[in-house]
Amino acid sequence: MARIGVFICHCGENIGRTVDCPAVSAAAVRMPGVVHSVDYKYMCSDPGQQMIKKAIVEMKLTGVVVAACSPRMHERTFRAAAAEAGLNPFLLEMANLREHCSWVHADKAAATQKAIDLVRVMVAKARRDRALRPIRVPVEPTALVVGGGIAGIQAALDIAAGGKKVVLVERGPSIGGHMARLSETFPTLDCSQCILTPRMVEAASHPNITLMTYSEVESVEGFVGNFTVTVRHKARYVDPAKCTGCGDCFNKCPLKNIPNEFDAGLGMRRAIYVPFPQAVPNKPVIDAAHCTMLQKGKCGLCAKICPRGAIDYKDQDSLVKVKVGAVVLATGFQLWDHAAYGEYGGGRLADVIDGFAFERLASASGPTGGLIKRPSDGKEPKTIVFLQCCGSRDDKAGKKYCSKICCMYTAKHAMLYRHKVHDGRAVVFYMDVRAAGKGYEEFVRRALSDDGAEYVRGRVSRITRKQDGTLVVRGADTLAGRPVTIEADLVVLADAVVPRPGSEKLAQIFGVGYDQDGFYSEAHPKLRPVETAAAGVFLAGACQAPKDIPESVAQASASAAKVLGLFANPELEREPIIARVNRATCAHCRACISACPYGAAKDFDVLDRAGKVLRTVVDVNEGLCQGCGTCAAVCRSHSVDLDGFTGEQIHAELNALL
Amino acid sequence: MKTLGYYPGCSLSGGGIELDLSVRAIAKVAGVELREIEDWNCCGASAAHSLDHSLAVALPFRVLALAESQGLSEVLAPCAACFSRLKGTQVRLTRSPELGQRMQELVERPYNGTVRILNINEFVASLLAEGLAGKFTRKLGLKVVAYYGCLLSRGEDIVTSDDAEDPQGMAAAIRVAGCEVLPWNSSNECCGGGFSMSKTGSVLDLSQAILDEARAVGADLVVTGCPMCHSNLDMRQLELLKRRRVPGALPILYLSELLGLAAGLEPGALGLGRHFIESRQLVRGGA
Amino acid sequence: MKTEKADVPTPTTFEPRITAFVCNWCTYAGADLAGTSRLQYAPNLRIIKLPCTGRIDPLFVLKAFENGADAVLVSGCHPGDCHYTSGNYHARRRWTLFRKLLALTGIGDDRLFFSWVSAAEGQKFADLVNDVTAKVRKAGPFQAAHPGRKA
Amino acid sequence: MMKALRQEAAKLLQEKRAALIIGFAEREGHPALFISKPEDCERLFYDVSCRQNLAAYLSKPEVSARRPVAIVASLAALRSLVVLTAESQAAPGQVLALAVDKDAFLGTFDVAGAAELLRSKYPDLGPEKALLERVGELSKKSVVERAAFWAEEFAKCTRCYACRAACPGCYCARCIVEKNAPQWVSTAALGHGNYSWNIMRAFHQSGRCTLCGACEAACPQGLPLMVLNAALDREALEEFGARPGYDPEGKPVIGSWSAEDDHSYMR
Repeated sequence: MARIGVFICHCGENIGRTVDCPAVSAAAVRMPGVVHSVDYKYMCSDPGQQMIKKAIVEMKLTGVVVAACSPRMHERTFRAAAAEAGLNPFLLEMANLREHCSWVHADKAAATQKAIDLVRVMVAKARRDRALRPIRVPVEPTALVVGGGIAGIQAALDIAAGGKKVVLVERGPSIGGHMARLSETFPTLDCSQCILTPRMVEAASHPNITLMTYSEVESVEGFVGNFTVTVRHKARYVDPAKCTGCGDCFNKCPLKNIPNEFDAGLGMRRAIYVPFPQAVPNKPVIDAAHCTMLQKGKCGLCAKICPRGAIDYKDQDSLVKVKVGAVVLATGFQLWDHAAYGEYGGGRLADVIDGFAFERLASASGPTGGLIKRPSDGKEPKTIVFLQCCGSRDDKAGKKYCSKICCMYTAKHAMLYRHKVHDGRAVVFYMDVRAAGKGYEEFVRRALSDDGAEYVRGRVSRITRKQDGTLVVRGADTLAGRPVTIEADLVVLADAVVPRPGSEKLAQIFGVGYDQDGFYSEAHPKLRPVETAAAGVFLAGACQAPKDIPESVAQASASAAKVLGLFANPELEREPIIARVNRATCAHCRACISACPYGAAKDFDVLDRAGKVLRTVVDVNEGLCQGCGTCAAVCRSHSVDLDGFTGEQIHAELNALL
Repeated sequence: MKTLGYYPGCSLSGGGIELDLSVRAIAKVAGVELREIEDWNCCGASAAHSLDHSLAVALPFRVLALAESQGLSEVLAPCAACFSRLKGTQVRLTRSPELGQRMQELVERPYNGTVRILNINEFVASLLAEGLAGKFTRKLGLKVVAYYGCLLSRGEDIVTSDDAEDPQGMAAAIRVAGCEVLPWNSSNECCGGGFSMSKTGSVLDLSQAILDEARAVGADLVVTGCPMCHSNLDMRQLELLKRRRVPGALPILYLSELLGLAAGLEPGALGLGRHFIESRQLVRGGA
Repeated sequence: MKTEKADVPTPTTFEPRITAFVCNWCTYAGADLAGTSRLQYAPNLRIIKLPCTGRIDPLFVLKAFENGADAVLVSGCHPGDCHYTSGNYHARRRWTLFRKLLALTGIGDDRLFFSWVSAAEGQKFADLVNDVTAKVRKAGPFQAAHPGRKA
Repeated sequence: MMKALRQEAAKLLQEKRAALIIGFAEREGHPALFISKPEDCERLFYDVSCRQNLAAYLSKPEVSARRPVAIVASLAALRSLVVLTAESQAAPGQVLALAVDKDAFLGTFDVAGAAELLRSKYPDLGPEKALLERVGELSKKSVVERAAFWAEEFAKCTRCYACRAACPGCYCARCIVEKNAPQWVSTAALGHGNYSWNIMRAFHQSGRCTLCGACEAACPQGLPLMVLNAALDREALEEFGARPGYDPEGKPVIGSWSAEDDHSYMR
């Protein structure tokens, strides 16, 4: 006989204001199976929890319904309390009186009636709850980090430092990411490569880290603690085991004029190349799309030159499976393509460049050796217009959101420019200056006061090019309330930060959510900012939202802490919401096997004592089942049921709404 | 034979008659029939919308209702202002069902919103799709700047076939006509529009800037699709010449005229002789 | 309260009863977001929470109607967003056929609603509930004579 | 035709390629005939009035115990055989079909052969025109009229489950209607239980029904069950390109998906 206790929370006034909690309590006590009902100001408070625990013991409750906030908020809290009082935690249910009722309805009578209904439904469910035991699965203590930028490197180093193995997968030929492309970093103006390259080397040489560059994640199977990830090693055409990185090959390759992606197309590379001198691993790859040997079967110069015979034109992509227990996604960002803005030249004006191009111009190791020269004619620009919010905060042609890092790097660009070209004029168009960070506001102030950057509040309406190559920048100074026209030699657009191409596909592979712009969704915007809806998959860096370096590094370390926490136990407890098959009634039509997204439903032979197959039915693998219940719904005879959401429970819930 | 509804509007029977002549001529070459909407009325440009919003919608509404009742599913409005008024009304109607109800009562005609309205660029594109290019016989070899102005590039949901900030809708046609399209900065700068009479000084300044830029990039002529732009660049150019503010005459042609020339038609038949700035010398033996 | 004109029948206002089957990860969370955003919507909907729309057997819908619901709403994750990767795709296929069958036997699309509401779409959820409630209010009580109704 | 059928059946028994032949008897109603001796094959009969789908016997334990078995199979029954194979209900290599089409005997086929025959010779079997017209007429009515129509029809249902017994697709060890904890479908032969039963019977066949018509033929009350089956068949074809009974390794329509599936009705 069920003995259900109902605990109704006022949540201060959050519920009590629109729901008559004593009336709900009075109604609850008359519901079938309910032996105890009480309302209280704050059920989640310590006295509130004590009240529940005491009632469980004293009233010998067999089930509990807490009518309070969303179960997403406090179900764990209350289930833990129930467990402390000796009640199986899965015998406790929550009715959502706050998010689903008091906060969304103003009419007290209607809200109270709905609250009573919601409680009745959960009482009906709780009466049919069965004690469930958490499922324990072994954890493979190796982490996969996807993306070898600063976030991925940091996460890998931290996990490795914690004594666990890491596989670091990077799409490009070298780790380092965008940070390796930066000249100096705000707000300290320290050299980006100087602080990054030691980390890159450390990651490559750490005994716990396996580096897989020029590789991409192909597919994923399994679940938290037990992922099997298939990684595609793209053909490098250079055997890294033989290559010493001497550089003879890429110094001799006859194809000299391939725009180098690393230099934002401002510098050139060969068909066999390392993207930049400090690359890790410092071993070249052949760009098959450009290589004459691979395209037309002619040349072969690099193979002839290589003293170690490391060149292999027959190299092919290979697939490697790795077993990991957790995943950190750190796939980063790229800049939005301003070609969508016809008013800024539609991407056709050579001297209208993006922030990365300027970084490469300002970088001592860049294509100009750190001299600011404009791309069209190599002339040193005497006036540069910097334009913030290019594509950001524009929901028509661009992106709705603020890209967060542009205010700071634009101030940095203006400073770097003025440090290099003392008589140059740096004009910054801005909508607002958002410099919320340690030392950030001071940095922007310095750009203004010490380095003479001219800040104009307003938007640029049009950039045109005169016949002599001068760029005419027309815009508005909204503080002065008048149009402005500036003749500039170079324009730097602070293009919006957007996710990397393919990020949505990767999210689907890992079962991670993403927003309308393609940024990965965290499990909770405030309380679980590095986790995702997919258990065991964590986020680091700008793949989640625009972030600067310190934020990316902080999140990377946070995700590493999450991974190490997960790996701290050899086994993992999982919610026991899994499907079960009634072997006696299963007709083995195999619809559930076809439907199961996890391959958890499998054929199962029922044997007699002699080992002879009597019948074949379906069985569900507890480790693989994630509890979606799709199998239960396709089973015509209801021979599959889902623990925690059984047919009997749903039937009872529906009858409670009669 | 494809049939298009035709809305000439006032301009094409007055100051912009060259546009009417040349549009009809190239339609004929392409084998497209233009059927003039019977009993059409003024579209309301440029004054109605500054006087009375109901009137500004009611006038085009009646035109569209007539076209629909006459079985015309597509209507060409060569004048950019007419196009903007007709299509703008269509957009307003889709945004507000009540407006349609009100207009129906006012005009005493139903309109179900089925008419598709084409501007000159979209019309030319459809002629090219019908195989107009195959009928081009004359090699023009001219350097052209395409001038769109505002009404052929702007208006949310009105000019849907082109980019407001970087219009390209004429480029393909000009290239097919054997001409080079020069990149320039003034393709959708303002010509002064309706201030031609009231603020002639401003119009002269604006038109001059456009002509200067066209000359600077080395254009032989400016191609436009709008009678208002044409009048500001063509007629007002006389004044600029008189005041020696421009160094020489620069012909201004309608897109349809240029295509007519490419199709081998006589300049006079296309209306080239009616411009203020002589343009017949652009084709050999034309002048 | 008794009115003096007892012989004049007072028009009873019809309050639709709507049963919603929603998934835990998207629409339930979207409804939570509507709550945390304090969006007001009609109080006529009762949610039955399931892990995934893939769990919803058409029998649940029939039972809801049988038990007096004037309308049923099924809502889950957008395509591509299913927490279980494909439960919602399975559900979609099921509903495509089942709604056809119900329409043919007298339960039309003024009674049976489907939607995708993500965890981020609190506003959409509130709008949806209001819209469904308004539609069902307009459609009136689900006729007692329907064969799918408990007598 | 009959002669060829009888000879072939006798040969199968003689050559031990079949231990049991299931066919039709000549007498009134053409009930199923179970034959294990070659000489009894003379009693086999077939014409278009034989409405039973003999594939329905394949999942019965009494029959599966006497494999290999051969059935006299109309085109619809051939499709049923393919569906049952896809759903692991007919052991491949253990079932043969003596295929018949109206007044022609087509030969003996195993499952793969039957599927090949269907694909090559009868690639687009579907509801007959008259049946589609019935669906069309009903679809034209208003929702309220349709409800009234079915209220009247379903009211006649006595819940004898003859439709279920006749259907090769209804092979569950325990039908959902017999599950009583919880009892989703009321067993009383009354309004809502009758509605749920008939709706779920049709829905459980969606994407699987081969339109043999055995259910409607078996119904003593004359319920127009094929209208529901045909409507679902067309819908599954239009929406998912589903043609059940052509691929012995095909995935179930309900139990698979495509990213391109329509969801225009979802908001």
